[in-house]
Amino acid sequence: MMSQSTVLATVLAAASFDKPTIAYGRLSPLLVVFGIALVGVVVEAFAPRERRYVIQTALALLGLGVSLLAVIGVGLDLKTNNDGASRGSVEAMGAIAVDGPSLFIWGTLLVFSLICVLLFAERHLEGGITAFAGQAAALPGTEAEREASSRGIEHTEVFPLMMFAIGGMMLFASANDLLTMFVALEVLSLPLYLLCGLARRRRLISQESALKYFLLGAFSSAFFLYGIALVYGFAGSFRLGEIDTAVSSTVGGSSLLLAGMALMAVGLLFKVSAAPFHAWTPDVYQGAPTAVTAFMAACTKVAAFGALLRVFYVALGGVRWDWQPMMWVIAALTMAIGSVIAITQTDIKRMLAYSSIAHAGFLITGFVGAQQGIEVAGQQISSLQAVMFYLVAYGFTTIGAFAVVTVVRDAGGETTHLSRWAGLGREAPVVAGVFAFFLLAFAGIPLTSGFTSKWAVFTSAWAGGAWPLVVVAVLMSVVAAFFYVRVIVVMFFSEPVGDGPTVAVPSILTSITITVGAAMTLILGVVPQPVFDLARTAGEFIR
Amino acid sequence: MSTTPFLVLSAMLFGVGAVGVLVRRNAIVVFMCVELMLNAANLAFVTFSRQHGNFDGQIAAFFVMVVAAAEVVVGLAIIMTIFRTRRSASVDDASLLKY
Amino acid sequence: MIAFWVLAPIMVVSAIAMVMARKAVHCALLLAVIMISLAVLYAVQNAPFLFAVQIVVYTGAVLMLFLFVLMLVGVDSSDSLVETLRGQRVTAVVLGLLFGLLVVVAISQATLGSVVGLADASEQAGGNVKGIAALLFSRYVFAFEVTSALLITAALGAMVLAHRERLTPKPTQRDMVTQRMHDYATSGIHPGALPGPGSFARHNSVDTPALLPDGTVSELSISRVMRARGTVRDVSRDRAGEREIETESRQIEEGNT
Amino acid sequence: MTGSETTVPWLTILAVLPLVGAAVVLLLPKGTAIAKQVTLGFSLVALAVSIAMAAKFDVEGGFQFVEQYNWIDSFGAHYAVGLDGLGLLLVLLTTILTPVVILASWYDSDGGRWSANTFFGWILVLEGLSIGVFAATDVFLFYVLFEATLIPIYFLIGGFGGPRRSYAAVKFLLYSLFGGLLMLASVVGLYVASAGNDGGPSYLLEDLMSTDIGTTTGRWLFLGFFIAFAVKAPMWPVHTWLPDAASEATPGTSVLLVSVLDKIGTFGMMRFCLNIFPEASRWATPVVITLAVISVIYGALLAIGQQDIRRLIAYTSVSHFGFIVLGIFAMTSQGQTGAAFYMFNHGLSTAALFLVTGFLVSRRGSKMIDDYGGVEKVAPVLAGTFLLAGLSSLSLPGLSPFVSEFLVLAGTFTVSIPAAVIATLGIVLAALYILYMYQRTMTGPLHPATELLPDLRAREVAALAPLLLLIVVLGLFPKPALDALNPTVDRLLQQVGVEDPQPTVASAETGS
Repeated sequence: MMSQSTVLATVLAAASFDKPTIAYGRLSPLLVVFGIALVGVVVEAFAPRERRYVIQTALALLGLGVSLLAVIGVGLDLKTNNDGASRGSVEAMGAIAVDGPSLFIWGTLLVFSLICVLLFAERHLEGGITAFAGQAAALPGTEAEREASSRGIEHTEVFPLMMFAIGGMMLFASANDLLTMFVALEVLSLPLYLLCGLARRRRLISQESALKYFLLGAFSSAFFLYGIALVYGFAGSFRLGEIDTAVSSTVGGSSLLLAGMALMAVGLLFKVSAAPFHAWTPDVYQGAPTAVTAFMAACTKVAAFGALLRVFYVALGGVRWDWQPMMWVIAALTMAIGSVIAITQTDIKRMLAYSSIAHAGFLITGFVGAQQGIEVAGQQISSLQAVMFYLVAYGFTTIGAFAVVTVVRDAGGETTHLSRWAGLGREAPVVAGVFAFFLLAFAGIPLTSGFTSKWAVFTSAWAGGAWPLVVVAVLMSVVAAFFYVRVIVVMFFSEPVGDGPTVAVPSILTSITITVGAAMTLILGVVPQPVFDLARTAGEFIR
Repeated sequence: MSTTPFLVLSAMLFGVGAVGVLVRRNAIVVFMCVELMLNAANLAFVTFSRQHGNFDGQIAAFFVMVVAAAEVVVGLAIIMTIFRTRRSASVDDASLLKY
Repeated sequence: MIAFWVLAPIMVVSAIAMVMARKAVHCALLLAVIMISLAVLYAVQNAPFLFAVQIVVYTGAVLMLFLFVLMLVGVDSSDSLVETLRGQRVTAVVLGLLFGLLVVVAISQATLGSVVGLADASEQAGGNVKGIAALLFSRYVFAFEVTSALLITAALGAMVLAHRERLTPKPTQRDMVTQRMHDYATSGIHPGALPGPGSFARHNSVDTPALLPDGTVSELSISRVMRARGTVRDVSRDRAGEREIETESRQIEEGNT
Repeated sequence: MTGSETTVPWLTILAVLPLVGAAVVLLLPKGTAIAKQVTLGFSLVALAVSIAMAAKFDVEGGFQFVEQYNWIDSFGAHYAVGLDGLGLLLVLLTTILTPVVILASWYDSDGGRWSANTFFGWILVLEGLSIGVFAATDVFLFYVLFEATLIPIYFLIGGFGGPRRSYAAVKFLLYSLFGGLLMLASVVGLYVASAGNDGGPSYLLEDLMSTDIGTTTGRWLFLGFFIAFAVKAPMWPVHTWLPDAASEATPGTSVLLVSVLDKIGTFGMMRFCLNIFPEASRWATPVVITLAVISVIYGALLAIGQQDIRRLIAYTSVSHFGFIVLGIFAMTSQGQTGAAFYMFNHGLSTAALFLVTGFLVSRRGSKMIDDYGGVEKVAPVLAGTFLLAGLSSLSLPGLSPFVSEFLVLAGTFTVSIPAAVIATLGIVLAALYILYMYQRTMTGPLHPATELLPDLRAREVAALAPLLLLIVVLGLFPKPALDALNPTVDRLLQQVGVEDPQPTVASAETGS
């Protein structure tokens, strides 16, 4: 015995092993979310079926709430670095940056997830069961499926899956090395692929969207990975900070770095659904269960932009002049494609998907400005703050809009064809009015959050010298306004076709989601300053 | 032993895999092409690891294998589901969703 | 280096063949060739641990999973070669080649400097595996832990999508008998075994129906599928022949008497 | 900022009052007259408040009723409101026209797609936002309210009116959004330009007036603002939304659209284009004057050719807006005083014209001139008010539009004789289209369908009377209005850096 342990000790000594130190307190928001996901899996295994729904919903809400509190707690004792330019520290052996922007994005993600959980848990609309497939393994249209449906069986696994996705998103936006970022990308993607295929109604389209999302997602993450490989080849490290050092110590561009940067951009731009990597978005948004679509549209964008900004500002900030032209083109292209193709859409969910693409373009416009906190004067906002504010504003609006889509129904479930929305303004003035309000926010009409957020990214882009892009963005906003207005016309000024749409009365859960979405859209449009202040307090990325 | 030949090989495999994803219609084959791309990336990682003389690249390759394993499970499960409904694994046959 | 120059052409050719092969199974086998070759290249490049993992995880597990699914889907499944989008294939190939060329040029132009090699690092850490372990459990420990989320997700996903829960208990023999007698009592469905096919002197195959005492064909003795396919043997000719024999034998009998 | 300090936030009260009214109206039971009465009540209270403010107003006092609070620090945006002479006049125009329109449209919204509550609610919302627009002294606040006014008017056009109203509403909205978003680009650029100031970016008008924007940047930003205002005004060649909108909407909506909302365009040119971009304004003068003259002639010519009464009036407005813009960019004190006064007068006269033709159309059910004839025989009061409104529109001496049009032309003469001559031609054309329309509809043999046309009712007379009264009174006694405008215009010209070429008789008469 004695000799064995000494052997072990010598082996360990020879391996020069650093015992990892992990500040669990700092990482608690992340750990709570993953923990809740694991508990959820255990609940699936051991709790009786009829209790699972209640337990899972409560667990999800509780976990996200606790995590949110943890974010606030961690945020309150962040230490400032470099004369207040940034705050926070690098944790988990350098893998995770717990800095101001990370916490801001974590908080945003958690709030969005909280209201999305309510959408996931909605049971009134389908007559007492959730909008997810009763038995995903049963073939659509078979006796087994009908039986599962009539027995009120539902897949409560969606809650742990969602928790894993949220955890992945939080990690993705705060990862401080590219390897962790890649793992996080997969952690957030896999549950989403699965969730997309779990619609109760129109399961063929749903499964198809899962397949498309999966294949294209895997394809893009392969690009991301190869990009990481090349950047690693250039810098010899995965750490963003060390890459930055390598970048700034190199004179002249390196082809390895440029190729790696471009490939990584492909992967990240795919996730934010920027053109020309947007092809999956309309299909997936349309096919996925609407609650999942809302979740993806808001949260994936937040996480992916968090990661995009971190990689490009922290690791590749030194070669800003090399990637800015590329991003100019992509921003212009994304806005143009999103706005122009949306005009031809006849399905509400597809239209919202194209709108989401166009918004990705506006976000990239803000990102291109690349104005750092130290470069701006007085109360002016930096690019990072502008983009973060945009994400908050857009997320609330888009979740609200998709929540409205879930309540407009006919006999076959949600009715998303535009012509079926004709006359909604008379049928249900409140619902139609709220939806019109969301559309006006998407179009960027003042007194909505869409206006202030567009304004923020435009100023940061212009201040960064990208004024031609701002002009393009403005023109595209006009084009985009056309199709938003078209929907308003259909809802308010067209005669209903046939029976017209009916608006199901949702439970308190969906009502809360819609109310929060509308309220935040209004509040951020009228008094956005607190959120700007919060973003300012968050400061810049830690290096 | 120079690293460039290894990297060129890796880039070629990656390119062939990417072309495969674009031209093939069978979902399983498309997925295999993605796996080929991941493997190409792994080769690059391992080669760069030798180039720089640290183990980070090898760790990355290891992680990629783990990730790929999980991805394969999820992917094949999705492909199986859609196959059982449609009796076909062609990406084209799954075309309820159009522009 | 010899290993590289031997394997590299094989790998490239296999990869191209894999993209071009019509049958999915061929693709899988070609992929296996590439993966095993890669494992050898790992070994050549001072990565013995990855060599093993590549063989065990990739070739052993991942590829086998692919093959399993291919078996389920049908080994013969092959791609149609009809283009659905005109010119899409050519465009894709051209784009892909351009892209590949770009990456190859980027890499071959890159000034990589002298190769450091892993000898020092291995020596310092006390071997390749120990070196990897030391990094994995210190620097990348969080990523390592998080991969567990991936694996759980994968397991959960496979369960959700593939596992069909039995909603009603499987009927026991007693249940089935009770049901059968119940059916007989209510609607007169015959509770016994169905007549077997092939009870005919010259044929005993399943496509030959049984005859009832009155000489008519028993529909119950033939599978519905065969009837639908129209492959049921027509017994009327056989019966005609039989009748002939019968008559002959009777005549013989009568002649005898 | 100079001006009397005030503890009572008069302007905020004035702007919020109609908005509160709108909320109340929407909550009232539908299908009863009480909503209409409450609406009228709120608009009258607003009118009373605005008249009280006018009485308190000190003509030499610069911006008054000033309120200023920080709003969005990151944008440098403030909640800052205040009134000078120009603003006061336009606020008064808004508060006067709103009760008139409410009274005139008493039954217009019945049988519409939505309830009357909605209609009157939107009207009150529009009033509140318009007051805010005219009072804003912060560019950001102005822009926000400027765009926000689109929503109520969009629903007013699209929800109530003729068969093609939906098309007209969308066309209007897209034109306005196009202009508005171009302006957004300029507003964003302005932010960047002002970010270099001490104390960071600010959108306060006074801060921007002292900011050096730079010649090239200034000209580009000016263009963004100007195009937005030109769409709104509406000027040739971006006027095409107006005939559709004005002919499809209800008469009341048309009044609010043409008389109040379109004034935001010309108001914005004076308040923001000239103040913030003095150099660029001087630079753009030749082109703008050319466009204005084209608008004058083009609008008049097209008006003559119209068969549809409402479209005809819409085109006369294009012509009149040409005069206003001409006056503004003549850059003389008479020209600008005239233009500012013209905004007020045009609001009154066009409102009268729209309303009286609206009454006419509602009786007969047709907007075509050919469907009328000899109306003066059966409805003399209607014909009389129609004539008076028409005469004011063609600027008959003795009526208030004459004073302003004369000032504009006098001001233009001193800088560009060709422009003034061609614009004078517009007056002749104006006489032609108004009198020709009057002749075809009111005089001559009685059209069979108009035989039983009832004359104006008491409610309708009550709606029209204040307008006609004001037109006559201000025509004879324009001094109070001109006195209020002169200091504003003088300050403006000083900011632009232009001096009157030489004193003329007209300027001596108006007392500047």
